[in-house]
Amino acid sequence: MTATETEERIIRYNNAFNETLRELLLDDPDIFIAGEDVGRYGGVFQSFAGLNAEFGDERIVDTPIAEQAIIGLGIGAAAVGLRPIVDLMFMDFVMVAMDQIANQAAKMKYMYGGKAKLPLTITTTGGAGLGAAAQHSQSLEAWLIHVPGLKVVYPSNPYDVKGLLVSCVRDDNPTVFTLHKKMLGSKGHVPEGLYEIPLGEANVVREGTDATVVAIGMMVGEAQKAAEILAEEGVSIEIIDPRTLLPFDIDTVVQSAKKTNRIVIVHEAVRNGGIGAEIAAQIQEEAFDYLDAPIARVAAPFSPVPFSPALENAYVPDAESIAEGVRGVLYRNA
Amino acid sequence: MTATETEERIIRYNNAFNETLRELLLDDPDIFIAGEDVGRYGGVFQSFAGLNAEFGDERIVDTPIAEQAIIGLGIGAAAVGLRPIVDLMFMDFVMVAMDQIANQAAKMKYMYGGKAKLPLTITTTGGAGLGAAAQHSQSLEAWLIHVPGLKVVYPSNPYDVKGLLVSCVRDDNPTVFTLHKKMLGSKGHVPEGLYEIPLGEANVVREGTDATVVAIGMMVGEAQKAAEILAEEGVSIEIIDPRTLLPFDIDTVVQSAKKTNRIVIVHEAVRNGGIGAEIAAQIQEEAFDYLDAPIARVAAPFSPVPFSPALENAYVPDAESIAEGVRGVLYRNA
Amino acid sequence: MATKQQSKISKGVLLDLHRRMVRIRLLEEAAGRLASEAKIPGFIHLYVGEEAVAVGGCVALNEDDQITSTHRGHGHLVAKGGQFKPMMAEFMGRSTGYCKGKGGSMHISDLDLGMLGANGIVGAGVPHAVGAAFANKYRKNNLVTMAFFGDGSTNIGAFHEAANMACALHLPVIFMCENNEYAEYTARERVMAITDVADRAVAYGMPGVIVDGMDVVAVYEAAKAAVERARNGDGPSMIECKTYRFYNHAGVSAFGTPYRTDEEVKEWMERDPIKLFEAQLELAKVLSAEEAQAVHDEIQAEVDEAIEYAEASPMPDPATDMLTDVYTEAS
Amino acid sequence: MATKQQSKISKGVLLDLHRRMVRIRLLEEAAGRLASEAKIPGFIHLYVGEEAVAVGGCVALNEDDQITSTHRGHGHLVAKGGQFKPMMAEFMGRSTGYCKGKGGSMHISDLDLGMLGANGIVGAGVPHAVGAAFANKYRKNNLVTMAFFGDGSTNIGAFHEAANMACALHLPVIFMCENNEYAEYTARERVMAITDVADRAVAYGMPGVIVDGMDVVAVYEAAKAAVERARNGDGPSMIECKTYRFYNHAGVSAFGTPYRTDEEVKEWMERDPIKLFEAQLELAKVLSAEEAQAVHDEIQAEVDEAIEYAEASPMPDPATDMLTDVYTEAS
Ligand SMILES: Cc1ncc(C[n+]2csc(CCOP(=O)(O)OP(=O)(O)O)c2C)c(N)n1
Ligand SMILES: Cc1ncc(C[n+]2csc(CCOP(=O)(O)OP(=O)(O)O)c2C)c(N)n1
Ligand SMILES: [Mg+2]
Ligand SMILES: [Mg+2]
Repeated sequence: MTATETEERIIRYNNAFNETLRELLLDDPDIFIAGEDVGRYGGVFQSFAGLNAEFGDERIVDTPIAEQAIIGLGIGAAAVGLRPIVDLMFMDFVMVAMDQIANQAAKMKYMYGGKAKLPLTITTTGGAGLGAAAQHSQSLEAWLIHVPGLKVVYPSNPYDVKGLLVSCVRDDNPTVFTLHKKMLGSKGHVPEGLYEIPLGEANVVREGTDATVVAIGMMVGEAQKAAEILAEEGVSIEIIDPRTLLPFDIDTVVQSAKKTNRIVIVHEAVRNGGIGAEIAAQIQEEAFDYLDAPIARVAAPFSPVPFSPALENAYVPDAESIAEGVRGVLYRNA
Repeated sequence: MTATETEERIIRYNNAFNETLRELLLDDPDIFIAGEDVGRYGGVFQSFAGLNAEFGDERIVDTPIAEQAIIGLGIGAAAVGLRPIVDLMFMDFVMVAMDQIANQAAKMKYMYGGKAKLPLTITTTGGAGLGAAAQHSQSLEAWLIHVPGLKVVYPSNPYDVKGLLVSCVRDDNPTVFTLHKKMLGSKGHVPEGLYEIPLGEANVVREGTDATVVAIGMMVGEAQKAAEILAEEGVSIEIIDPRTLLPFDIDTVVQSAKKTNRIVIVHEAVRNGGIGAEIAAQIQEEAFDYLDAPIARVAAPFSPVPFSPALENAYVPDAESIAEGVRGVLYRNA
Repeated sequence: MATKQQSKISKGVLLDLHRRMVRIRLLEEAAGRLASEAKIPGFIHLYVGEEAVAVGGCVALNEDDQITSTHRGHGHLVAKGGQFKPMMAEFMGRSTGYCKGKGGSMHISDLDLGMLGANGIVGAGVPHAVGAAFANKYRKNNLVTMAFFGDGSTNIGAFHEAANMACALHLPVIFMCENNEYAEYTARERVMAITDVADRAVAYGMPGVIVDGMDVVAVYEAAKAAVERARNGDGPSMIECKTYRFYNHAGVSAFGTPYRTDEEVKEWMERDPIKLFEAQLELAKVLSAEEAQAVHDEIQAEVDEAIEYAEASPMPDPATDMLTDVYTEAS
Repeated sequence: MATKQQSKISKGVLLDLHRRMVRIRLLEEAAGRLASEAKIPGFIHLYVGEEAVAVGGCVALNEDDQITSTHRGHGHLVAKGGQFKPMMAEFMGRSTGYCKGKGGSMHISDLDLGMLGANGIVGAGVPHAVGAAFANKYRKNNLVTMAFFGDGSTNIGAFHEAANMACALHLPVIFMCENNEYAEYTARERVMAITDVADRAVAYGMPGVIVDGMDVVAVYEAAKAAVERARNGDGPSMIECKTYRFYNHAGVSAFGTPYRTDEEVKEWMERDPIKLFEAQLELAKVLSAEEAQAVHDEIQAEVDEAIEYAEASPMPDPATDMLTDVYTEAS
């Protein structure tokens, strides 16, 4: 079911997450949630509010500050048949749990000859913009897409929050689901009830003819603003939201590239080694003869995320920097 | 001083590492080495052999199995003025220490407004080919180049082992130095005494005209073998060994691209999200009009490193797969 | 008891303990106010209620000894000698801050004062203390290092690895636990099956003691003993300070929360370490109520000055400041 | 003493304990031989000398209970019921191996037997045991989970986090430590300031006991008690087994190494858990020397068969097998 098929029901990105968890918990008794402060308190962003009261300490589990054990708890429980959802409060904390995520969860099935089935979902919050500084603002998706065995999604709106979360939780592989913490209050249409957005299917958010902007997470909204700015300049851009970062729907992007011949990729992480590099490399591999300009990347400068709003605002790409990137591939810069 | 300026002195890659450490320890009393089994035993690959006997337990420190504390030990000691070398036995273990490497060491200077100076060198061993399976064979350089604050090198021969290690240890920033464990016994010319290879300078290993192969670590040797195969087919390739992966010497690569117009990038890590993506993205940004074919990447298939030699041999790129990649960009495939 | 202890402690030290606690309290109250007025961006974790721990610990150190800190680091820096102006400026993200506005509250630090940095990652600072202690032993400079950390952080791997390594290498380090009974909004008993963090010392082979973290003299004396032990080459030790944060994990509200009762909060506020100590000092005729008030007034004036200074300070400039301090350039 | 204990244990169990130890020993000796002949690629970590730990632990479990393992996992799998043919085939990287040749010695496993996997990362398997135990409690299926791990692994964060979480959540898990006094080539006292790993149990709030890891009956009885405790919902416990690996960390050489003395190795070999137990069994008239020899012969024949099977088995085919088993396809 798609947005248009149902009457508009506008809720927040964060509430879509919470509602989806509740519906999933009601739907499947094998699902439990574990993480820091997710229980009694409902999570530091209240994303888990009310779940502990409704489902109890058995299914909504407060854990110690122990990210390796949190992921490991999910791995062990999944290996014997449950369908765990484990939470890393901030995406930056994947670093303290990277072994359990990338050496354990992701590789177990392969190392054990296919016997292990790990229906494990890792939820977390990424992105900058809240003055949370270098260790609470990162976007680390580029690390995750380099890990065979994982699936990785990044919803850019409330509708996708529900559809992607349902697909992640129902998938029989380890998945990483990232909420953008600055988008938690943003609103959008979300139907009641469970629905899936297939993993690995990009979404053409806006059709256009002059250039294609591939945007991730919060950058999708910025790209839409950029589209308005550019429209006034007579420039029509197509916007693609991959939604799933691994596996990546390169076909949809390449199709668009063959149509517009000009590509700008936008993400919040630093450019060097970012996911934009992989997308660019694949596009030029598959649409080389169609490109009328180098594929451009709009991303963060090569520094940790700065604290001061004066710096952070300039650090995170926005509509204007995206528009500038598009002007670049159109050779229209001032 | 370069290889040609001195009479040939042929030693092994692993011995070059060991000799360099010894010369550095004699040169600077602020240098100490800490890691698992590096002391009394001399390291699992004997890379640290004899150092504990010569310099004692104070300077060559056996640590518990505690990678977070090993890196943290180096960070704290560096922050107050020492010049630590800390060892992660296998590169795969960066995963258990990623927070200390990427959230702590790399960001400290920036977060603390420039006051922290961290002359910290992390040594490790990467790469496949020894039947060590999924958790002892990885090449994770792509994660590291995505981290502002780090410098990353990957020597492809004994001469570079010494020159790059000296530069890393003398650098005032956190550096990651990776030995390829399958190359430990390989031989090459290494002058006595300390010399530096500047970080961020690529090495044109072989000059050629038809295509450029950018190869990393052990792949440099494979590329050289591929060059011989291709020479017999009348194909002349230029081979560039970046040596330093962060900062990356893109200028040397772009120059070559403008000359040969065809590029193949080779690395051992899985292709998706690998360092080849970043190199490709930058080349097409800077040499777009010079490219006569899509930039090709030769890398590992998207699976964990398999154990069985039958699979592992096919998993790791080699001279033949590189040659095939070059034929591809020359549109000469069978 | 208080008087008995004080008899062993010079008047100068007693007044120092008092003054540093008041400095923390007044700075934190101001910071909290500014945060709720959105003049301080981001997250802010206040130290109010726990002053006796940082102060008792740091006064037991020499100026050139080092400390490591946590996400709740303001108190540690002030106790180690941190100045208000660069702190306030940092909280507000100004270029005149200790970190040039790049770190903010959660990364407040001054390496020149031996304060090796507040840290946004729970437990991550503890290994750094072990590293600094290693360097001190390596250089035989007779310095010691004190790691501050919370009860919740003792559940994470980095703490465990660091504590074991410090004991294995017999380093001059003091593990100073602020057990305020909560990790964010989760009570200790929900995430630990033990009551006393000090019970963890035996797992590493170091002594562990429990002190009343609201009694600055008790903390100071325990710290003194541990510091002496470390300086004498007798290795690490752990001190668990039973304390409490008056405000919530972040921000300045204290009451009406689901995770702890108002009664509990009020009970602990009854044991305000500054009020307790001022009563002791008056009783011991070391500091009268009037003199104490004068200290508060003087420090408040300094806080107000710091706020003016910070607000008048420029923001960093993206064009020139964004990409500096990422790397140390070769000199 | 031995006889006293055995009186409590049925003859069937005693013979089972013996048989499983011999199964491990003979498989390992063969694997070591094949490794030195380069017929087994990669690293190989043998369990020889430690058989009493895996066997005493696993015989105390029910068939459907789970265990987690380490880099030294052959013994654990055999003790849990692992078959020789798919094990040998896996060691040799054949497609008929337990892991289709994709995992090898360091990742040997059979989830169907409740052996959740050998692990190349020290300490990383312990959290998985906690997760399996959580699932057992969640499903009220009355199963328990046993985590095997070495002395050295108790110094790494994952172990600590998992042990604390298991106690905080009061899970049915048994922490089974194989303290063989070394981590690779580094002696325990160089990296730990404590002698007994069991001292770490108190840090989490669980009971910790020490047993002679060369006495399979002692291990079995301690494990029985801990398993019962876990099954009754009384939570986790830790058992430290004092044991020794006869060979080096990897491979099959035992003597002439710099990190331990030949005398020490010989002393421990004197206490070979199988020899000790066979002497007890003979004394107790449970198993005569001849009968014991018959068991060895029978098992040796099975080992030889497994080697033939493995050598006759095909290697995996890159074209068809490389990219399978990376993901579970939607069914
Ligand atoms: C690795 C990691 N996990 C989780 C967090 C989120 N977090 C910040 S403070 C905190 C609670 C810390 O509790 P404690 O150590 O007792 O210190 P306190 O806040 O009580 O002073 C948590 C969970 C974090 N910053 N880092
Ligand atoms: C995280 C990590 N660090 C280091 C290693 C290398 N390593 C493999 S086994 C081992 C020693 C383990 O010692 P112990 O836990 O006592 O087990 P034992 O080998 O004695 O059975 C080490 C250091 C590893 N595999 N993983
Ligand atoms: Mg606390
Ligand atoms: Mg051991």
